[in-house]
Amino acid sequence: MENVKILEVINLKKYFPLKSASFRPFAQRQYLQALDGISFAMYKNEILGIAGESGCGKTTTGNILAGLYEKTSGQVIYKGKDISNLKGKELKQWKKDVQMIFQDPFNSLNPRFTVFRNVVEPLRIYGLNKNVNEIEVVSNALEAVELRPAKMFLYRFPHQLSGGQRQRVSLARCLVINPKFIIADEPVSMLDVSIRSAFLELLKNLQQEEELNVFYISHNLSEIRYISQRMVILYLGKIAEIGSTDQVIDNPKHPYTQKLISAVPIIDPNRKRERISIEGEIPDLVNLPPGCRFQSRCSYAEKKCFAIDPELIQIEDGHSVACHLYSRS
Amino acid sequence: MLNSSKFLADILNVNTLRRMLAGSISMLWWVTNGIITTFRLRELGYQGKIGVFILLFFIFIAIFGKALAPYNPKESLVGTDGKFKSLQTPSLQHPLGTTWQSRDVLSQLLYGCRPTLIAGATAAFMVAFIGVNIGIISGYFGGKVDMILMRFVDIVFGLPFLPFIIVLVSMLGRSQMNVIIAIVVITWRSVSRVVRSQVLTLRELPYVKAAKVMGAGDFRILYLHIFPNVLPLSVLYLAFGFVWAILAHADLSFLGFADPEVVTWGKMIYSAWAAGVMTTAFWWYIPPSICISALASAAFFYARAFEEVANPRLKEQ
Amino acid sequence: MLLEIENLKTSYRTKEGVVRAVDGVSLKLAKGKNLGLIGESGCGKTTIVKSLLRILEKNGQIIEGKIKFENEDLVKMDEKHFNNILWDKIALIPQSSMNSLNPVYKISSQIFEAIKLHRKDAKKRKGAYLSKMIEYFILMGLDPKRINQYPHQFSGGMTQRAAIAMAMILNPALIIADEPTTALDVITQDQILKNLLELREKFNSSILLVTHDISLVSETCDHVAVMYAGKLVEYGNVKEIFNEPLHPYTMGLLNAFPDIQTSDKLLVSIPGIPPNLISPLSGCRFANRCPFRVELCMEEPRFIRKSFKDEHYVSCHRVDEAENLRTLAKDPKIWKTLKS
Amino acid sequence: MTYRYLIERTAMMLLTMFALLVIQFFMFRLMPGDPSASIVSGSLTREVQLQLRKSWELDKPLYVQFVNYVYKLLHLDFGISFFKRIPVIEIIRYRFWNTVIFMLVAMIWANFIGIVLACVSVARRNKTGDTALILLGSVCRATPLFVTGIIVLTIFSYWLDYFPLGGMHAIGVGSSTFLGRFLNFDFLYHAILPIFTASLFYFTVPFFVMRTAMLEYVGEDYIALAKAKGQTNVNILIKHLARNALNPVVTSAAMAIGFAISGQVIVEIIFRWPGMGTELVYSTLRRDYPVIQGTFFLLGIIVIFMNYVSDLLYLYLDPRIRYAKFE
Repeated sequence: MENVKILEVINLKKYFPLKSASFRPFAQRQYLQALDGISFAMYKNEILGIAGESGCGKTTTGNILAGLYEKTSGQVIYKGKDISNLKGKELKQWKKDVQMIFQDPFNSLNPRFTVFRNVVEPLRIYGLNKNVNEIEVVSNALEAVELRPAKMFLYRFPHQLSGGQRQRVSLARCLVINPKFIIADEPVSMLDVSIRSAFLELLKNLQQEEELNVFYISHNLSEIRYISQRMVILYLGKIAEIGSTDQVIDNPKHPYTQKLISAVPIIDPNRKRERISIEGEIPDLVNLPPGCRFQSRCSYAEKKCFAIDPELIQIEDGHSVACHLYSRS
Repeated sequence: MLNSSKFLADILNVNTLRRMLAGSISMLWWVTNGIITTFRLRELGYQGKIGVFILLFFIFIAIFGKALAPYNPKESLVGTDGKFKSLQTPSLQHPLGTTWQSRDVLSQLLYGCRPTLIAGATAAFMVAFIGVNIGIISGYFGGKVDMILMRFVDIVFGLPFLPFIIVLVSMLGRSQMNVIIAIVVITWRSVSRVVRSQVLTLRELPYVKAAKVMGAGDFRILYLHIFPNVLPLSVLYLAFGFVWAILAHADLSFLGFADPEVVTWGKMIYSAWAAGVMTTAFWWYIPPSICISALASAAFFYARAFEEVANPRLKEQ
Repeated sequence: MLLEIENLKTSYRTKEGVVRAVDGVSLKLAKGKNLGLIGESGCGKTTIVKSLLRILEKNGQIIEGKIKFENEDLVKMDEKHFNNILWDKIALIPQSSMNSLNPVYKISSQIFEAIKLHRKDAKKRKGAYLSKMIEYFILMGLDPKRINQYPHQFSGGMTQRAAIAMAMILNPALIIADEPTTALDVITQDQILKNLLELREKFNSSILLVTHDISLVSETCDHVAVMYAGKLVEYGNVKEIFNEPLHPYTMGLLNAFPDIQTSDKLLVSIPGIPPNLISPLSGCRFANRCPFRVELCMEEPRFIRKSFKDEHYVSCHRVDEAENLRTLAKDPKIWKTLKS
Repeated sequence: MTYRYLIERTAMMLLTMFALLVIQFFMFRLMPGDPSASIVSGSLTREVQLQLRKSWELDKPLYVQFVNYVYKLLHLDFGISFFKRIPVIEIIRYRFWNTVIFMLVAMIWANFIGIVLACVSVARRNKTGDTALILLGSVCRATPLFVTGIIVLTIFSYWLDYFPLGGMHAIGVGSSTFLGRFLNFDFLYHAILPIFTASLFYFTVPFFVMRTAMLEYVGEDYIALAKAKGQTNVNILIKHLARNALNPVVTSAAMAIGFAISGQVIVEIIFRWPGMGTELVYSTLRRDYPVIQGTFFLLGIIVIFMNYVSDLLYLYLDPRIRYAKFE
């Protein structure tokens, strides 16, 4: 895959202000540090997976890219410009280029609109439906997501469809204005296991045919391994490890990634998996201790880890990790 | 996530107002649709059907009341023997007897229906229009807008309901329109709070977020995506508004603050009470009392039946 | 035999008609053993749990069948006796513990409510039970200081641990875990299952694990029962079901499950949508989604015992060709060429 | 977390009271028909009118009037009644407590009935008991209070003559001490009928809100878990269902108090109860502005204070607000 950078995220931060519990009017405002400076790049025509436990900031990143949240600081560079100071036509173009699928199939479609009305909405927002036959465009989009025959689904309501079909309609709603980016926020986690791979297959093929870039968010590592070429492991708003899927899963470097992979249950009862035990709860995101965020739960933690926050260091081609075990000093 | 200049520009541009009106017309359509569907919906139960049937009956009287009335309600009738027919018991000539000022009770009753219904309907619709729109805007935009609007609602909640209407009407003058305005100015407050709390949950749903990601404008999302899903609740509170308006109107006319020329049920009961004929002329104040409570109960039944349709969770129990 | 369900039939009355959620299911669970009940949405596994504990919704009703617990039929049992057994001998770990704990009461008072119902001396020996509660909290990896807090002050993982502590507090013989870790992250799920198994070892109680996640069952249970559309399609011990699945649906499920350790496993997807339980098709209910369907499948398959070694039951007409069906089922293309 | 909410809510209450003051000030000043119009009638000569206007300080700029107005209000000086020529506070002080005590007793009693009937109606879901209660509730809610008042008065006073026609005391009975007025049988004897009528109207708000809330919570998971614990149905209904349904009842108190205050005015008129309601209505008819302002302001204060109390009650009832959410 030619590694032409299509999107770059530099030192992205997102702090949510908290109502200060104490009433002192000038009390230093407490912040929930959801994202604390993450940087990564997305290459052309690739599915980038983001994995991590709930509360690690993966959905926040997705929401910032999709424009739902405004970032506190850092940059998101698309076509050489930071998306937050795009104006007018360029902003509209960026809004058209990025679309999003959501986790909850029951609420990701407007219950009062038919499938047709849901899918045609983006066209009507951008006025693209003027000189084109809406029915035809929507039917093609439905056929593209394997909802065949399209006319059978056009005038049905979301509550008449199964979970899998609804997620496909959401995907069709994204494809109808042929975007460059699709942000998928755990699209299959609420679907039955037996029909998940069909949706993942569909997403993979569409990504190849339409030359899309998919930003795949999930807490299920096996899913990420199945669908994405490169992946990022997030822990409490910071990147723990980044690299190609095989590199990260076959020989994980960061202690947290090792723990994450060892905790995934195996389907074959004959093969035993050695469980790395881990103690303690995820620390509170408001007043975080200095140094590495995994220090309270890491068995290799040493003096340095409690003081300095490790940066991302490249340890092999395309595979970098943020842990003092590998820092050169 | 909101800068006030963009918000103000948005709220004043023409297609927002167009959408606001479209929203309200769809609210009206829902009411008429609601009345029609209650006959088709089997499971709406007898409550809904009784409510709608009585409502239609009163609408019929409001329209044809004047034509049906045998006498002029304000004219004191003189009997064949030249004497005023005051306080006559119900007879063939006067099915509901006559009042102390020897006016026919039945025609007063028929005349009284229209002003009450008009007052109730217009007040209910204006209450729903103001309440729902304030609820939606403050629920959706949140932040400063929400804080300002909700503090304003808290202040309006601080005003005593009927005393405020009494003072306002006595200040503005006792015409029928002023009575409606006084009722509307204070009744919208409960609707806005209820609608706002539902919009707060709807705003977090994925299909609203998807619309935002698609680049839809705030007011397009508000009136195309959020408003239709708030409609059942707003129609429910439209019905409640109708009940509150009718009760307030009746109270005002009972206390003597309503339009003196207009004959209303409240005034009939007041004059009976003032004349102190409680134990004797029951035919004078009982029928208007039954009419008021029947009309208000009908609207209330319709609202309760509609609530079950609007709130699926109630249906299964 | 701790628990025996014989030909249980439970259905729900809805506007559209009668939904036969559980249509003749028989299960056995020996004392001290764990049974995994696997099935996807709409297969009736939760309905079995609700029928067992009599917490069916208003429109749900047990039509037929017996649920024998320690040789007493729970269905016919009178209310008072049944309430004594509940939580004392059979306890439930709910799916989403966040909304299964009453938000207005402290965690300790909710646990104590269970104790008061079943232990006459609860009031007198309050101190002893309180220390027992603290002991279970520590066992489940919870900070005992949190015992007097409210459910909304707990994270997802913590409420689930509190729910398990509540379930185990009276050392019940049978623990029913209805999708205990679905809403949790992988690491928390791993810890909770480890704690649950330790506690189970300590009191030799058996677990009925109801879930859609096969990998959980293969790591915690001895026997597995696979359900589809209200019927039991396969029952046997864990190793046998994994190594030699006999029913096409079980094969499909096993091949649809991504495996973290092997990157090149081709994932299968079962086409079609779950069946409508109001008027299910006659014969095998998996027929319309099964790639190996034959004319014979139109008749109702009997639930027959295949291998005598260790009680391996299946209900499929093409059981004898299971050997080559298994190899065929591994290739996703076979599932795509479905005759509609 | 709790005292932060407390301080915020108290500040909000004071702000609302101030807002009531502002609204009331402007409402009376800017309304058509200058407030002193009724006294300064056209027939008086020009300079007498000017002199009177000066004595009512109507000639000073608005903000000066406002500052004086607030200053006087803080000293409970509502000015002199146009009609009775005595300071308004004299009229109102006596009536204020009559209204407050009456409302308090009626509200507490009505909420108690409403909650009990809601439990009964949910316990007997879809049986005759439930539908009967709904019918009763709907009719009571829909009938204007003066109709119920008249009917109750006619039956119990005129025909059966069990209770007095109205008023708060038999003639001649009175007592100097503040509490003495209320804590005697004569007061009770006079108060039963009006309180019964008022509670017939007030109980419907808590009744319907609680019933709907309980029906919604029946499907919640913690109810199923309570049943699984072997809890009896009665305990589930009271300890779990009713207890949780109290939250929405208290949050809907703001609306209920709005109705209660209107009902208060009507009941006082019907039963000739010497409260602020009657004073407001009669002074409005007589266009006696200072008295209207006084009664309106104090009725507003009662409403604002009762909203404040119901919010604090909600704080007590729902732990989710009392304790901040922390991991």
